Amino acid sequence: MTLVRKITSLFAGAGMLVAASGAALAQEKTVKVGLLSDFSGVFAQLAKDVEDAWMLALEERGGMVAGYKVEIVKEDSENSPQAAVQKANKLIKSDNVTIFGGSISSGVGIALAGVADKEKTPYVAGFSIADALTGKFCSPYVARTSFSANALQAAAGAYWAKKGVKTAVFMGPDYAAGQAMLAGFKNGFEAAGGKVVLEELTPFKTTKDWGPSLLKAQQTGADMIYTFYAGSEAVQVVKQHAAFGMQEKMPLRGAMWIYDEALWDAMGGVEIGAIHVTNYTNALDTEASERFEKAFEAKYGRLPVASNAMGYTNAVAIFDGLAKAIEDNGGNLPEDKSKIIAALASLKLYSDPRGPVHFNSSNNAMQDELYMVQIVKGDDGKPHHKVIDTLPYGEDLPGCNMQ
Amino acid sequence: MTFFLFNLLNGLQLSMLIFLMAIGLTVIFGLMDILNLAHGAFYMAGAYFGYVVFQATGSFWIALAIAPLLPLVLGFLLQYFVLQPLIDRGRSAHLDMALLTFGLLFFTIGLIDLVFFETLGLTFMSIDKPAGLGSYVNIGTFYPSYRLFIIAVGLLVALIVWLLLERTVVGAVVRAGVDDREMVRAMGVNVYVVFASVFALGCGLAGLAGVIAGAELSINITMGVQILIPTLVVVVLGGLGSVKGCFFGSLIVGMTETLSQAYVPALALFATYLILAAMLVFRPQGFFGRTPKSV
Amino acid sequence: MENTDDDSWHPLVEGDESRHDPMDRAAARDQRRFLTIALIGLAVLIALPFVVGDYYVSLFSEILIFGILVSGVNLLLGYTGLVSLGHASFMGLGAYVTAIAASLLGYPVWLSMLASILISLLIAYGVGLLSVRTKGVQFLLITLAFGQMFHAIAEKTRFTGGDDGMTNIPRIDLGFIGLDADQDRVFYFFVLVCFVVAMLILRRVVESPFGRVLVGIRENEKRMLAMGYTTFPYKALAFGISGMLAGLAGSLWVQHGFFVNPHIMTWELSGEALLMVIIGGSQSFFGPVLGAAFYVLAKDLLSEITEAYLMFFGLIFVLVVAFFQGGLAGFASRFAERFLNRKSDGGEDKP
Amino acid sequence: MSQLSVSDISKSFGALKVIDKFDLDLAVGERHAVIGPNGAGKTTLFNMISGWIPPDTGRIEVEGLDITGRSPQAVTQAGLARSFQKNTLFDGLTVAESLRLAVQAHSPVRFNFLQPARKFGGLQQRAHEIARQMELETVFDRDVNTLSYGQKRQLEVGIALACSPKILLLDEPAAGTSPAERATLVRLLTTLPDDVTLLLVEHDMDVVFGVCERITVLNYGRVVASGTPDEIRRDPEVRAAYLGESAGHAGEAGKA
Repeated sequence: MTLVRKITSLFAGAGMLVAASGAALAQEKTVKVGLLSDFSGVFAQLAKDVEDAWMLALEERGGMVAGYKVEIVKEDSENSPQAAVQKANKLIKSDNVTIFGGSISSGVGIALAGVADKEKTPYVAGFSIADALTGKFCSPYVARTSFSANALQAAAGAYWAKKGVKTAVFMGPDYAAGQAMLAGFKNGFEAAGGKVVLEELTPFKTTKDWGPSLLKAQQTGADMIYTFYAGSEAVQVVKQHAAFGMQEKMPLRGAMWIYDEALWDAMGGVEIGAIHVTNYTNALDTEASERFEKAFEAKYGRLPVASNAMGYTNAVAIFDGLAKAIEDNGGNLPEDKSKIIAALASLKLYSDPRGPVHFNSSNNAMQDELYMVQIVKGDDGKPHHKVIDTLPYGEDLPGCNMQ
Repeated sequence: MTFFLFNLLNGLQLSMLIFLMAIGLTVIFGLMDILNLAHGAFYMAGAYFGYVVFQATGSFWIALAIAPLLPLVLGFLLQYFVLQPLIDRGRSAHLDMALLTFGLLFFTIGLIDLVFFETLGLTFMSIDKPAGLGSYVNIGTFYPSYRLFIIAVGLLVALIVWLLLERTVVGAVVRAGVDDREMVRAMGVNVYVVFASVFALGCGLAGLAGVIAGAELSINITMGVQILIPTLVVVVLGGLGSVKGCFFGSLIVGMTETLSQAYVPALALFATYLILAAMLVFRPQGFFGRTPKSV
Repeated sequence: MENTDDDSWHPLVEGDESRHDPMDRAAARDQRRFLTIALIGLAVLIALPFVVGDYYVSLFSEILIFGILVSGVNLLLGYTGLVSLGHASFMGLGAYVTAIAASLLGYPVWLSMLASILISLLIAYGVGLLSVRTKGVQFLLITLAFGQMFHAIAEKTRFTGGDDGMTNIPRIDLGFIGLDADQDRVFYFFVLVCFVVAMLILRRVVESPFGRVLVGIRENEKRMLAMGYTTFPYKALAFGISGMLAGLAGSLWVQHGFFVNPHIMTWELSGEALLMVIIGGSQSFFGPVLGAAFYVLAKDLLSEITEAYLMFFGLIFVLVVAFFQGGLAGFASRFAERFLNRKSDGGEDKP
Repeated sequence: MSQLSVSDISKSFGALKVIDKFDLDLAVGERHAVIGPNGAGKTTLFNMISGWIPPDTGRIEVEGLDITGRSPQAVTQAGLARSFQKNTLFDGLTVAESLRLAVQAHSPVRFNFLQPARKFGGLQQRAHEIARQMELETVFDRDVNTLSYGQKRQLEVGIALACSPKILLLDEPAAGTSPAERATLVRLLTTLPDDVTLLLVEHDMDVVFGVCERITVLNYGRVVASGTPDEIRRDPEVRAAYLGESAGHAGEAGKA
């Protein structure tokens, strides 16, 4: 199937003449949507989660938006900006997608924002949380359905300071996202009276041993360690933190990635009592989240996790944004594709599983709902999430200057 | 002061893990002139197979005992049936074998990705530490007992390798071969079996390192490449083919990585490479390498 | 020892310096062969964008860019016998210089490109001076070490966005001939021009007395020393030229994707460049380009089927190293010879 | 002034004294052989003179120019070229290419990297001359690895000769050759240009006595005797130390 598509697209240039004459014959109107995500590499699991959620959202809409049949074209950005740019070009130029989304990595997200702006094709980031994406690199063709690094971590920082935590060590990978998370946490934590006593950034992807960093953290005698690690790095930090016997003395806190459900097995069982901040958990009991949970479980036979919810909102925003743009344009896709992003950004997603979320019109960035979650032992003896608090969304960093 | 001592322990732990990898690589190079870049693949094979055995039996110790056998056997087959025949057919051992095993590393990574992730849907795996080693001991501060175990295994392997090489007939053959490859042929030993066995043992040790690391770190697709680079650095620092150099090279790399991370984090990314580059510029044969024979 | 009709070869005939030397039949034959392949290849490359779809135009731009990179890598690997695992860092260097000069400092892109070429030549030459004192495995590792250090610097540099990198980098301004390089077909032809120029320069280099010295070093460096060659500066300059081509490729790459970040400097890309060279054929001038084309196109096809395409490349690579040392180019030339020999009883060629 | 002057050089590897206070003076055009049993230090001596191993003490001069401790390439550029006991050739190249490289090493165009080498026809002609001189004309365009062993030995000498040396050091050129190949070799060596000084290490007495006018005998790193072939043949110490059985045989060969 796909091979046939490749080969026909190889000769699309020559084929265009033929296609033009035959175009009038097409009865059904279709709109192509690109799902470009990190299906291989360290974020492969997250990308799969996003894809599952997309398919659910599409199914709920009967595969249609505003009279157009939706065709999803899936591509792998390999957790590499280079590959992402190449695949985005393919989606835009070979597959002629109207809009694309789903990305995970922040680096990929920023690269894609550049392509979207250049090619004037809408792009909706699903998981790429770099502040710059809706700051310095914002564009009328770019929107984001995830929180920004600063907003999440500033909110979490403020929360912990107010809870009486006076000193904290920040640990994270030494690359853009880690630095952004550190800055965000520090903003919120120190504004609310806390003090970051050690900023420990470890070489990204090359660190094999967190022992030196954990020892350094111990030296400070801080009240807690706040971290931003994901995937295999998260597994190793959590395991080593426990192995150094620090769980009692200096608890490890962070955002959802550090205690991601997908990592629990690899951690050799997650620590009961661990607390982290998130924008979704299947322990939420709002009407919208219950509905999403049931629908997801019916389709996949398991409970959704945060990355599923992120992917779901991403897909809903794209599909409903498309529908709105088509309806506003009298039943046809608008020529000017920035109108799609404008339509999307005007959506009010009051019944999103994550809570009542909406876009900030000045930079097309979603303003999220945030929850503090604790891992508890459920009645079945297995670990579960429990919402222990809700907290106000922090602020996106300024820097967007959209013309 | 204790901070420094515990950092030394951490450094020693990392050194020993790297040593388990590097010792095989350097002896293989010394004896057969093969730079086995697929060594990282054997490390992965040990870790992934260890995970499978662990899942099946629930025992760390059984995994530790059985899993290294897979890379051991694969290593023997690879050397005996693929690499050696190619060398005999006139392929330059030095360059072609490095390239070939490099391809093999890519192949293994792809294969593992296909089987474990694309087919089985497993991304992050880990082997549970055995009871007794899963916790920490109080030696001034809490220190993970498993790290002490790694240090012990590393030192033990170093001792065994040393005894094997210095005190056994096979060891004498291998030592002679590292010094002068032609001499082994002249000794009337079945060189190919010796070669393949040494190759296999090296791969088995890499697999052992994989299982051990699988319980301390996490088992994932990038682990092989991640460990390969410091291992290569060790082998070059110590001098290609030098066992003593390998041991001290491991200490240098492990300590550099640990101490730079503890004291000068800004340099952590560079430190090892700086040492490597400086050494190659000023002493290309390594700290314990023989000075290249004249001409 | 048959005579071809146009070369009236005899040892006693005086060398005629205005033409190519009549005695040097191998060089003449090689030159004919080069021109034939080059002209056919060029015709195909010019016709291509009129036949294939938009996406493939941009994919072929990529092939040409990688073609420049791997031809440079092959100057070391195939001609000099040195395996470098650090060339991605020179590509990255070229990319960053163009990005910084054009995007941050606002210089015109053509000037930024020149800067990329010069700076990567100089830095690669410097790295070469330090690296070529070693050979074999040590050389492989020292180039890796330098590459990793460059990568670390790129990661740590804040004004280039660290790991995020830089985006919205402009392409060359071709307004003076009324063209817009933002259109992919136009940009493709610009890349093609750069590619042709790079290949012509490289051809000159490998054909020159200097190039012959490199081959001698590959075959037997000890003998070269005994002949009186100080081989060190030759190798360092070869490294410099090779790094310069990588820099040019990087400068084009950043314009192609409007984007650069430190991932372009990872040693994995250096490794992929080696894959391309070996699969294409390191013993042949155009082999690496063929390898780049194969790699990019096959990856594009394979990635439709599985994300684990590395497995296939690993396997192909192993087979080529083990059994088909000539690579794709060796295959093609053997095929062509059989075909030509059947038509006319021509002399045998050495690949 | 002598062409090559070696004075008082010594070399030890560890406790082993390989060369002990060796002296040698070669006049222009002299044909000189160094003989001695295996392990006498001949190859070490050669490696020192040609720059591959620095001597511990002593001094080596080419036409009065001190080359002690200089690199092999510098020594060759000073006019002293050597061949190797074990074939050290370019297996992947043709005879023509090999010889041309040697010629080019002593031409100012060697670092030219932007003009095609074929423009410099002189290199090719000189290479061909050498090939003719070494009787390699018929295999001029053949790959080196397709040559017979004897032809490879001829090429060994040819490459050294193509460096246009004032002094030619040949390290056992006849090693491993057949009697017929040896005869060819003797013929070629006797026709070397008169102004080329020749220093030869050789086991085969047919070659030594056939080519050389002076002989130095080395044993355990020390000069045992030095003189004309006749003197050497008669020298009782040499007979005892080295020539032994083969003395008579060599003597006959010398007369033949």
